Amino acid sequence: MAEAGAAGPVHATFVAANVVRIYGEPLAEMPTDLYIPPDALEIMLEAFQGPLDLLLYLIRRQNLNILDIPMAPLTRQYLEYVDLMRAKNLELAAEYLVMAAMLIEIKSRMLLPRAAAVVEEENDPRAELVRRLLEYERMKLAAQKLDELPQLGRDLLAVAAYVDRTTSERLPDVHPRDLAEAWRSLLQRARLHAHHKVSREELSVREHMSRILRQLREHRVLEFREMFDPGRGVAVLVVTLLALLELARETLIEITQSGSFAPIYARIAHAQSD
Amino acid sequence: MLNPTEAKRIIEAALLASQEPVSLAELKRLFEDQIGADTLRRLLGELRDEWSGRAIELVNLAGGWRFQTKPEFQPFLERLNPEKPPRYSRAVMETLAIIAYRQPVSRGDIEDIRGVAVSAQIIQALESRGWIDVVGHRDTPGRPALYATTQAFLNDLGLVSLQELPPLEEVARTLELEPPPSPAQAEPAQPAAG
Amino acid sequence: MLNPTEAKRIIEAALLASQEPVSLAELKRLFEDQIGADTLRRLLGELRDEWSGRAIELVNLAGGWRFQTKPEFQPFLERLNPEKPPRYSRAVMETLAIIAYRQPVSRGDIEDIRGVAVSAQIIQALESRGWIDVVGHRDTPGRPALYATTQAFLNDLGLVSLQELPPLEEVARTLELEPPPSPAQAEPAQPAAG
Repeated sequence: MAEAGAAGPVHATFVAANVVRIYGEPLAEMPTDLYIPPDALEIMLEAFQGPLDLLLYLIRRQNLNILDIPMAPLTRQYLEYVDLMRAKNLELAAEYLVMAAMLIEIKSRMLLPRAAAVVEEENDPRAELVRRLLEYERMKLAAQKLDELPQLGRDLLAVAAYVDRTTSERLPDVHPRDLAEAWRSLLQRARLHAHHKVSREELSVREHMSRILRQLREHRVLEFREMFDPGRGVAVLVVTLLALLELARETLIEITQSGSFAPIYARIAHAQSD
Repeated sequence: MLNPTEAKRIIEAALLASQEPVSLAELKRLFEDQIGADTLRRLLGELRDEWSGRAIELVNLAGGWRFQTKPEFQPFLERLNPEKPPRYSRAVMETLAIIAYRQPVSRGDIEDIRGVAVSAQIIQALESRGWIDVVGHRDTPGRPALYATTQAFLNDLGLVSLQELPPLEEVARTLELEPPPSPAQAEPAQPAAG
Repeated sequence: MLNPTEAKRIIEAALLASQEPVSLAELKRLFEDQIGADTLRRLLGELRDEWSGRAIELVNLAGGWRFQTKPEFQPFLERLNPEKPPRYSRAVMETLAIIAYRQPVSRGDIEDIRGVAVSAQIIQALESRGWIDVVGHRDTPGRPALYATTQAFLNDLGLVSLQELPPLEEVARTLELEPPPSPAQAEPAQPAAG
């Protein structure tokens, strides 16, 4: 039978992990017949996943059609194993005893005379066992195939180029309305009064105050005229003047004129001491 | 607007920088949805071809696209990281197979098929690997948890979907060689039944 | 024996699959010390050149060699994994608001308005962001620095000028602190915040 040959390497593969030794000599393959030396039994049992696995092995080794299991020899062999286990005082998993009972039950039922008309496929006492064996074998082979698939971490690695985040540290985004919100919370907390009210017009003066201070920081001294840009319209001229006056009032700049109609100069207050 | 070569370079960088598969939807986000799915798929195909001669390949998995080393180069790469990940035992792999092919299943279902008790460690090993998770509970006494495989399971085994699992049919066919025994044969077939 | 191209493909795979920089000694182990350091360095140099046109580059760091994304492609990659944008603390935002609306102001002015001390870190955070700078010093004891917002501040907030900042008249009105300003009050009639 073809599948018997196919089943052979299955055992060989899995057993290779725990080497079976007989009289100290490693046993490369599973025994080819049903005789298992007592020394090897314990290790061999560890190689089986349970009674279904052992049963499957026995059936496969005898080149039997799984759908036509001869119950008597199978049951006998199985019970021999159970005896051996008992003789060796091996911890006998309950599952093995259940399986032995099941085999004996099937065997006894098959010995009973039956009326031919009643016997159908599903009444075959072996049917349930066959179904379980088939399903187990299917899953056992599937497990082997799954194990053969290339596995991440074992057979291949995922790549992971380093992502350089240091150069692009994420900075908080600020929306203009966040600023208004911050101001609102300030007001609420401090109950600030009139002088903290800021209008668009005042803001424009304040913006020009900063601009003029920047200019003066760069040039130290500027002639009054240089600070005005008529090209930007009358409104800007007015605001610039207001900014200069405000800066002078806050003594942030000094405005000097040596005489009437002489040029007017603006410089940062006490800039010379810097 | 980016030209296709630039777009490909950016896709390549994004995929090379990500350990997890990157989905088409995520790749679209890379370009603020300015590049359509069809174009992306074409670029990914080109990229895969460009990489074909190397030790790293671009593969399409359940979770999206991922660059990964080719298994045949693993012997070299293992020299860098001598600690090999543990191979899963037969018990773990059989449990995984049952969950993969028969999902959703309870621990009891798995025990029925394997014929032995399934230890909590086995389930736990698969859960902590992220390969299985609880997808529900069966409405029977004790409300046993029902397990199924995850997308990470597919990704880690190089699969796009469960349909790509190795087929089971083959196994079944080799076993159904002969008709079930006829009633007449039932007894004579077992001469040793004493 | 491997030819140089094969060796390069393996080095490339090892570097791309490693999270950490890989040292020359480790790379030698990749080939069981069959390839010398000089040859490895040459191969690494070639590899770096081969990658130069891409969005990922091969760099030599103290700990070894590493593939990393080029900074200019970072904005694309960030779209894939959008980090939650950090937020400035209330203290920073209030300080910025005071500087924006009341500039030029000293740290003392800010403290007067906020009613609490302003830490150096707050000023420093805004300065290093390039949003504020010192535009002068007040002619008072200690000559305190006067802060103003910069062009970068306007650019980053998408404003053409400070006048585009939300007007605060409504704020005052909702708080019923004072009547809405009449058009006649267009002039900055208010005395500066001292």
